[in-house]
Amino acid sequence: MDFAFVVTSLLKIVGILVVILTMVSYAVYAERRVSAFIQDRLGPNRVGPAGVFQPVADMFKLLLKEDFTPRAANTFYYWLAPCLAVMPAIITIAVVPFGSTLFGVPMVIADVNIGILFVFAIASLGVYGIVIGGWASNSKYPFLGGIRSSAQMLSYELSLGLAVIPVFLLVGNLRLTSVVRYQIEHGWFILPFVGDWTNPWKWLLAVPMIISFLVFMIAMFAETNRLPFDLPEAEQELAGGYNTEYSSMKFALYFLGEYAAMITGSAIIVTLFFGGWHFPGIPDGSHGWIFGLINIAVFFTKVSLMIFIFMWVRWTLPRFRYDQLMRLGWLFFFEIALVNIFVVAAILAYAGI
Amino acid sequence: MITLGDYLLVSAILFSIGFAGVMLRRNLIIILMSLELTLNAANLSLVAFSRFRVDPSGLPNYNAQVFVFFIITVAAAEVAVGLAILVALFRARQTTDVKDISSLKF
Amino acid sequence: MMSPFLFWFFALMTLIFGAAVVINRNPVASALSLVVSFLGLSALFMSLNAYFVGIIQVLVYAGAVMVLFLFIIMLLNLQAEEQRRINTLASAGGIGVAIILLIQIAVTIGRFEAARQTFPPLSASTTDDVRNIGAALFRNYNLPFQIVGVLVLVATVGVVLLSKREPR
Amino acid sequence: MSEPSTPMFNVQIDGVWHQFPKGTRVIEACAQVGVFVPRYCYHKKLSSPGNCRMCLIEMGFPRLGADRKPELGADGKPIINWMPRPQISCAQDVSEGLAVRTNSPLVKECQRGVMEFLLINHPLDCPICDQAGECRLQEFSVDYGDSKSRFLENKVKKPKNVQIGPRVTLDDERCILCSRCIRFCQEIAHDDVLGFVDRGSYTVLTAHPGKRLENNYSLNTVDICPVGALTSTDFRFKMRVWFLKETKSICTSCATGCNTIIGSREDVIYRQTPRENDHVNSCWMCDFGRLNFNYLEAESRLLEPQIRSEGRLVAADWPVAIGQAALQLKQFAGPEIAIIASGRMTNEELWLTSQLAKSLGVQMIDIVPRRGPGDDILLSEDRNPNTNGARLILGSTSEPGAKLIAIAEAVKSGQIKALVMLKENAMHLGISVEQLAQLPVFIAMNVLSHEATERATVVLPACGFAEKRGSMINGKGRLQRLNRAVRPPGNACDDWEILRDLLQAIGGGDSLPSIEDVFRRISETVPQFAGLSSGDVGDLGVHILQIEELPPMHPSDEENIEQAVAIQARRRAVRSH
Amino acid sequence: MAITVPRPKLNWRERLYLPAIVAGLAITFKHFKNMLLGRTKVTMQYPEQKWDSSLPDHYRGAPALVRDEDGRVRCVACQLCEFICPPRAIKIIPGEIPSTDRFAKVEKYPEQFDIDMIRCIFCGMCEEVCPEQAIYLRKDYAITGFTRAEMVHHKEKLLEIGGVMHGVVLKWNEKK
Repeated sequence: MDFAFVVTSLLKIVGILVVILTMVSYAVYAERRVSAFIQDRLGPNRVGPAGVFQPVADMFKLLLKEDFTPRAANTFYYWLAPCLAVMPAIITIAVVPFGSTLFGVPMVIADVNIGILFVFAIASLGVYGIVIGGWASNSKYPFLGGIRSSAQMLSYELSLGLAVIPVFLLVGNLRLTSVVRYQIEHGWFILPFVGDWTNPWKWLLAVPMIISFLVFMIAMFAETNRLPFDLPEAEQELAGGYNTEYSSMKFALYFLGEYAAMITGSAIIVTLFFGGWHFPGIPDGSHGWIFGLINIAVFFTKVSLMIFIFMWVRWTLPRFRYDQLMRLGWLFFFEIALVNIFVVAAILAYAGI
Repeated sequence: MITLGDYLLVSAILFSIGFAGVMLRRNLIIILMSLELTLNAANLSLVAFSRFRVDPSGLPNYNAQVFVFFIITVAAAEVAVGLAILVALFRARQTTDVKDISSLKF
Repeated sequence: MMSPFLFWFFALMTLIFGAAVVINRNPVASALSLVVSFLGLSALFMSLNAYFVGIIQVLVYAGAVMVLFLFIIMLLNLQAEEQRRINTLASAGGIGVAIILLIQIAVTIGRFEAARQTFPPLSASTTDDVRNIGAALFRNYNLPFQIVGVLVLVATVGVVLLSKREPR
Repeated sequence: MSEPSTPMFNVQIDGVWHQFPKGTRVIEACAQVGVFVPRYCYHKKLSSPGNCRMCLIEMGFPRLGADRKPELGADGKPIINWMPRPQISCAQDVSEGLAVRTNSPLVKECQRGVMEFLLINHPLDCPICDQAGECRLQEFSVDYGDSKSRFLENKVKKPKNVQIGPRVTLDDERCILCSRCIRFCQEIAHDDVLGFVDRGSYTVLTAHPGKRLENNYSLNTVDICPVGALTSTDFRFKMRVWFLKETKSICTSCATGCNTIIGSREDVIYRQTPRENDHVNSCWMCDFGRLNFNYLEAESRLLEPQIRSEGRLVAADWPVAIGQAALQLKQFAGPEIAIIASGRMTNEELWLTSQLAKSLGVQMIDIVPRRGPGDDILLSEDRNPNTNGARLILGSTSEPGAKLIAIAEAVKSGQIKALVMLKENAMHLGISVEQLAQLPVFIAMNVLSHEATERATVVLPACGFAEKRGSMINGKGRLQRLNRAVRPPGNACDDWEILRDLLQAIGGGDSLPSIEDVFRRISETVPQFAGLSSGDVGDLGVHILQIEELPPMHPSDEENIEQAVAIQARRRAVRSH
Repeated sequence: MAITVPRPKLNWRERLYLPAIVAGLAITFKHFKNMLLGRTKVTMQYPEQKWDSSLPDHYRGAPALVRDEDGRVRCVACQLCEFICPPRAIKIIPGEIPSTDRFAKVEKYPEQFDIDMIRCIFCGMCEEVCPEQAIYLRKDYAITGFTRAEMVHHKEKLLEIGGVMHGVVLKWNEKK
């Protein structure tokens, strides 16, 4: 292992951590503003110009609040759970290429050959934070939230995995950088006909790819516990669900985990379907460091837009009922994703793309 | 350096732990978990052998890894069936203790 | 290959948490120990250049199987076992059998010549082992693969049948 | 039932025939069958002047035919000849064949008219008036009066805020001239000081020239005043009556043991009023007992248990204080210890004290007698409320107080090393402060601190009469109950609990979780209590000692008396065995 | 008895839900966009803007004691408000007016009159029950304090909020 690799990797880790944590706190702020705007309100606008320092105030508030542990709680797991909720979401970002190259250094922390599997594997660990938190609180509503969460994760992970198989059928590689490179050459997966306008197969391919995207995105909503699938924390039914008994920084960690998972999910969606850091007409980082920076900016702009969609959906759709959620996952998304794979495979076989 | 034997030893210890778990514990859930441990001990041996036997192409022998793949699949199916039986049993008997499930028929 | 330090670290993690599965009285604690044990095992797999198997290990075991375990434990609301009087003789017997088994295997490994050798270096990159395993799976082991598929299908049907409540 | 010699009369009330003994007043007859006739001037313990006219009813007799038999109407019932004018029901006794209508249109018209007249000069300032909430004028105005006034002229101005006595304030504007207070002073208190002067609308109530309403029963006029004219200077404008929590209890200022209602709010006692009990106090009580509750909030109230440490009294926890007291007492043998108990303690406390004496082997135990001038109305010469209880439970052969001189001498001579002083002041026995201070062990349980408690080695703050439960035996041998109206301030503790804990710390006595258990133990050990449980005592108490003849029976209390007589008969039978 | 609500039969287009979801998203986005462009601004910037001028007549703000035209505290300490107050926020200690006072006929006045504004629920029952028309719910709503003790309005504060009430029934003139 050469020294330069270690240094650049560390720099990338620190950089991405700072960016993600900042994004998390500002995602909370953005969520409040977006929700307010959708409801014709203003949202937080007092702390600093247009309320931009609200996250800082929130952070201090959460840090200074009383940290309360219920007497009946299982203390060790009660403390462990919030950490488990945050870690997977942040680890996952390691394999996502967030830019082309900068000074010749690839802008991805770990370019592993099993990229998407790594994402799924680590993301699926996120459920432990919620389940253990709900269980260790030793309180009925958090417990119900934990049980719901475990069942929900199991149901939607399948659809999540099946939905991206068409993408990798096309790419022929699980490496996320390969996915991006393929999209640069052949057009984004959400619009596979771009650049090859005359090919009718590419137009036909767009249909399963859009279905694939929709299923993946919806499964991602469920995976990140976002509305309309936020059953584990359904305030109206479960009084806050798994984090009911949490307060202060432990509660904040859950919050952090949820938003970090949302950012990671958005980053993966962008990488898989929207060409990652690529934007037509902008060259990659090998043409100069300024383009490298622009690539990174493009990536995060796309992620931000995706986050906006997450929020937009949250403040539009009502929550699913638990049985509806199960039925949707097992009887609809699972099947449609499965059929989708065969459709894409057939198109690939016949069109020879 | 780490030898093949080290991996095999770890695998053996893991297997013994799982084996002891199956023998000692009375809770069906824990017994199922211990079974998983033994299966994974086998997996470790297989992967170690796979890596040890390098093919002429310069790659590990993937036959063993395919085996591991099958074992994981079958184990997952086994867990699903096992837990389903467990739930059915619990509904009927309100217990998961093997000591309490001693009659042949109920 | 990874350094001996990392190997022993992950090996001990696997073994200690594996033992914790058996020792813990609380089923939830057992399940969580098993998750950690599997994570260590996965790291050992990766140390053997088996990235695909390693990640599948996490994905299937830690991500799905153990969540299912936890779900069942919580659904049935299994509490920590009460301290029953341990049947010393039976326990000693069980542990004894396990230790005897371990000694046997250890002796066998000790007599095994190849066990003392280190792993030979790989001349090709294993970064594409997903493709290689896939090729092996679908070319050489296609029939077993199909059979496993049928098995999983049968298991699914069985689970559905087993967990269905009889309509009253 | 009533004696057979009393003739019974048939009386028809609102269409239903009833039987009443001769001499029953019509208003009482109506009340006995559940028909309430409004009244202001009538009071069942006083004479009937018939001057308020509120109790007007229609009366009549059956029409008699030529054969001197009542004529029957079409429905087979006698036809009543109604008198053309309404009559007052309070001054009329029942007679054979009397018929009464209490809710006919004429009666209602009369009641409305009387109410309107009464309200002409009465100020409409119920928000201010202290009587609001228990004011008869207010109540009857709602029940029988009109909702608005037709009176446009100016009201007559009369003197307000007149101090007619040291404890009573008079507001003449509110007076409706019912004369209850005048008759009370004449007939019950035998102190004829009140009267009406001037005529017509200008009639006012006043004290006779040169006299004041200052007898010991003056506050009873406040109780019987149906409106807010006579008010207690002590209670006036302190608290609205609807806030008061009413607790049935007894007065502990003398051996009579008048039944009372303690009115308290949020642990503050605001007033004490008599409760009707014809065996003890009729409807009255003396001013002395009634106002004797303010000491519970005195500055000198003991709030914390204290133990003497390095010459100073320091606050301590209860277990520490009790443990210290027990430790100190156990240093000495029985003959070196003396207990001065009090006739103000309840039976339960006295029993625990006797157990304490028994387990310590103490012989020197007595209560302090307390005497004052009595009168022949209610106030007793014996000012200890429970002398009889002490006599029974402490089981001494001599009269209470006989051993006190010996105790005092023994303390002075140094023969007594440890003194337990329960709710008394040893200095009254002639023991000086210095002698108390020299005692190695001096345990004082009291409500208020005084010079003697300041010399104590252990101070145990106790409860006053309104803060504890228990039972007492009054001068006539009637067992009555005290109830807790307010919680004790600070860390003060129920006396019986202090004594029980002390008893247990010394090593005697077993667990007594509630005061009912203590009572049960008394009933097991003291023959006069045999067969009684604390539930049997009831609100009105039971006679357990035959000290005097039972007072004359009252019809409403027959059952209680029968019960008491039966219990006594049984007890006599037990004792004769 | 449970009521069964019949579910509407949906055709295949409706069963797809996607058009409905898209329509919903469009609606919310329209609101977002309008708000972003400042078209539908309905939030009032509270401490700077206040709606005091548009408070309705029946607005129930802080309860307060009033004086009559003679400057006398109308309250006679009858304690009816203390009695009726559902959260028991009111505490009154009555006092006696000395006979030398101009209004000695009133006899009684509140020596202490405390309303615990932490407890007050602005129900207006005290105003309704008051026989002397002495307590009114005024339009003050911003009642804040740093301590609990600060949140207890004493008599002086209540009179300051209440001010003088004109045109109510004058009970304590000579006629009565």
